[in-house]
Amino acid sequence: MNIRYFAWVRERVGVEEETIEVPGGVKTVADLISHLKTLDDNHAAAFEEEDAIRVALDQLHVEADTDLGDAREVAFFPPMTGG
Amino acid sequence: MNIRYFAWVRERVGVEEETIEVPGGVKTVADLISHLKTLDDNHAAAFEEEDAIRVALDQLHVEADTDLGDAREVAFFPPMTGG
Amino acid sequence: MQVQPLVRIQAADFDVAAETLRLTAGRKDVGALVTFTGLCRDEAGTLDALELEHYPGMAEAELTRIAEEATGRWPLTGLSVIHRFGKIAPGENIVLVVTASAHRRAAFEAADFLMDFLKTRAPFWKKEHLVSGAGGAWVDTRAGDEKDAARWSSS
Amino acid sequence: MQVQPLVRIQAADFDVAAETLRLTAGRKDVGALVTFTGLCRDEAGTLDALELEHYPGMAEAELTRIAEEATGRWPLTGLSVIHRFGKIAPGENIVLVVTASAHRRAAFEAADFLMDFLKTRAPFWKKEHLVSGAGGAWVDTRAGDEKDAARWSSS
Repeated sequence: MNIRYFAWVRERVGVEEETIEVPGGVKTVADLISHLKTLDDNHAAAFEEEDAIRVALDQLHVEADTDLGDAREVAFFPPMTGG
Repeated sequence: MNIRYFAWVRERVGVEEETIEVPGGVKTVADLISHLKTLDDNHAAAFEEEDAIRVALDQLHVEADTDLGDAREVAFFPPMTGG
Repeated sequence: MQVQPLVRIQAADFDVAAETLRLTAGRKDVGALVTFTGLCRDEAGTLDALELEHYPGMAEAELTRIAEEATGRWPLTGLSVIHRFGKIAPGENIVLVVTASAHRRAAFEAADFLMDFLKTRAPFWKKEHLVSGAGGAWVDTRAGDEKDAARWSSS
Repeated sequence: MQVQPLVRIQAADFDVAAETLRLTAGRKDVGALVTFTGLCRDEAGTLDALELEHYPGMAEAELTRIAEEATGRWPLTGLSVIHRFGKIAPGENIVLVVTASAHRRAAFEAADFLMDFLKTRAPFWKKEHLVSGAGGAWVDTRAGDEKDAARWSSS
């Protein structure tokens, strides 16, 4: 699965994009976040303030309890500040 | 007193502007309208739909019961349709 | 610190870009700029032109009163109102309002407020000249206009 | 008959007059045109530039979704949204929304709605670069933004 990071989430993780193997037990966005936090200190730091993280599944905003389904791309980022 | 007319009020009265002597008993805008209606058929026709007429005293919107006071200019016109 | 609004009544067309630049050039305190342009419409294809009559003197005075009410109510960095008079063909500009502020809500609300009050209080009247040459009618007030203006007294 | 909005994400500045003309030229059905321009502010004089990061692909898609929601809700004759990315200096443009309609309420409300949802849903993030050269911070969300967007679900 392709994972993308933006803004300070990207800075904390240290990469813009990565492809990871999703373990069998990971069904929802929240499951994926829990898994990512175990990868290393950078990921753990990026997802420390979990409530501040927004998620898009195949470029659509979703909530943490959303099933990953067949999504090819998941993106994590802080609340938006455009405009 | 200087009287000005605009839009269809002007067209019905037949003049843009006129100066009239205000009789002693005329105190308010409504009194003035009653007086103007007696001048001729054109004035009577202009003020027939009295509720549709708006009034400005020295270029300030006022209601019919407003005292004429020392006003130098009274204007009569239909509801505004600018913008 | 309240800004002095620019109010102009003119027969000539206006340049929205120039009026916008007037409120933003060389500044770093404008975060939001709203322009409202009112144009002459003619969906039916029967209109030759609108003729805009106004009350010289009072038109400027009343627009200034409305504009100053807006600069008093919202923290604006600039406000301009330009209203044309005379014959205006379909597709042409009639009125321009530009509001500038640090914040978007103030810019939006002030422009909206200004148009609502301009419609009901500024001494302008529209007469239609028809393509057929028939004597056109004076445009009637829209029932919604008074209601739009009334929105601002409850807030 | 719903219009197809124009959505662009670009590094370059935009030309408000050209974008306005795109929605009005040769038409007689536009009675009201509203533009909203969001600019980079720096009252304190400490900001060198804002850096706008975006999510390519999703930024276009999300702005198109918001714009289509607006054209579905209001009877618009045209709608354009342009959002810049990259480094933007104080005083420069960041975002443009243009709405055109027969009636002013639709044009105002659609532009207002679009900005509220753009702020809370379009995937853009601002980072400050300071004049001092010190590492700037990511701009925080404004508490009022979520409230502004929530206004539209009750109506």
